[in-house]
Amino acid sequence: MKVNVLFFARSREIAGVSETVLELKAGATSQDLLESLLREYPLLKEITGSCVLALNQEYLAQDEAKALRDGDEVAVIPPISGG
Amino acid sequence: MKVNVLFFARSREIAGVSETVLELKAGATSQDLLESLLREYPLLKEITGSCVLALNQEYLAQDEAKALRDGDEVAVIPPISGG
Amino acid sequence: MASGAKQTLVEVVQEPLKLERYVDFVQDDGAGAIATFSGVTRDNFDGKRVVRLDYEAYAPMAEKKMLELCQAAHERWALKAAAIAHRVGEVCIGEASVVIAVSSAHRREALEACAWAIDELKATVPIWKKEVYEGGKVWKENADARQAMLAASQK
Amino acid sequence: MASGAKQTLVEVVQEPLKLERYVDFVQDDGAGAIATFSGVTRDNFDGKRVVRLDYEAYAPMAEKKMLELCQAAHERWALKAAAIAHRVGEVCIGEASVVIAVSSAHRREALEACAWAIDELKATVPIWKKEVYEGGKVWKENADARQAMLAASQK
Repeated sequence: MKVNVLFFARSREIAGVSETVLELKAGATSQDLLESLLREYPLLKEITGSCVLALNQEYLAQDEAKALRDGDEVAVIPPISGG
Repeated sequence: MKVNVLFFARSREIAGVSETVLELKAGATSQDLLESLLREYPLLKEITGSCVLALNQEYLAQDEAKALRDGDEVAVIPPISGG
Repeated sequence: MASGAKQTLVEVVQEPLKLERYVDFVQDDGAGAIATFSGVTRDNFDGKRVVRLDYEAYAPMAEKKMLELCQAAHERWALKAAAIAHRVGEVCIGEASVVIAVSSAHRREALEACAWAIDELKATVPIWKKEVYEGGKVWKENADARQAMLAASQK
Repeated sequence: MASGAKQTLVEVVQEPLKLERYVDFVQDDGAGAIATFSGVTRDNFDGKRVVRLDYEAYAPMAEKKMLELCQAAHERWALKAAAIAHRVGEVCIGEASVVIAVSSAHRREALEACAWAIDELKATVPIWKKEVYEGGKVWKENADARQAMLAASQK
């Protein structure tokens, strides 16, 4: 299945792109996606401790292994600073 | 001495004027002025319990007998309701 | 208009109040936050249909008290600027009778000072409103008016 | 722009924010109070000279979170209307990055909801600012950001 991944702020600058598509095997979870992301963009390791993921515009808990589906949108969310 | 007296809101409507000049004897206090006012505008009695006086734009305590001077400005202040 | 310190504007006016004027006044390059409050005539009170409010002020004393209020706010919080304007005369539904604008470097100060200022204004500034409703008129009294206690507390 | 209930407006926009637009939106004949908050770029931070702020948003999720925030405010206080707008792109000194406007029958509700909304926005809405100062740039982190705890608390 394919999952769209969005990068913002510092994660976008480190990844060097604002979005990508990851090919994951059926049954993959958000934790699998994170591992896959870190293989593709190893420099992201320096900030993953402070980032969370959002799945289809809802925050995931930091260690949450949520089942993904084809077409899902996952965003890498560095510490926010709006306002 | 002469003291300018200003009426506002309900006190203005009851007095029927927005200002007047009272002639007071030397040494008169704000309490003397109040008595003088009530002789001239007896209907004010119904609201004096809820009013305070302001002398030269400063509130007086309700039973305060402050010495007045010629040219002073005293205002009758019904319960305020600005905002 | 009475303008004491450079960072304070207070005024009692006849014309409709424009929020923009007071927000512009409190603009400051060092301000990260601007809070405003507008008190507006609403169409009902205690189930009665309100037509408009008629405001009357002891204008010079009102401006003096508003200025003291701004100065007290400046002493209590680290503010950049504060503006308070009150309208007199007829104020129709949806129109503002009072506008407060406050700026500060950080948000907490402007928000707190703005909320405090409207409470203080209602409690201490000599202004009166008459409610004009369908079938009558009545002078209002602010529940928290405390002009009677002010002189005593100043001693 | 996302507009859920009739009394709610949220938007992430590129253009300069006009406070008037959001105050007009929350106007309501039953509203006696309108409170606003504007977050503005200020010229300094920790002694550094700030040139501007660059804002970036996960726009659709930001609008969704802002809408949820307005709905939560409507549930918590008796509000007439609420509007939240956040700007993205370059925001220069003195310009607003965020504007909140809230109306209610009585003043307490609008003032409290407005102060609460900016705290919530800073803690939960996926928007980022990069501070551009003389000699460098840095991504900021809100001290009270708590997006990491949100998912857990929703369970």
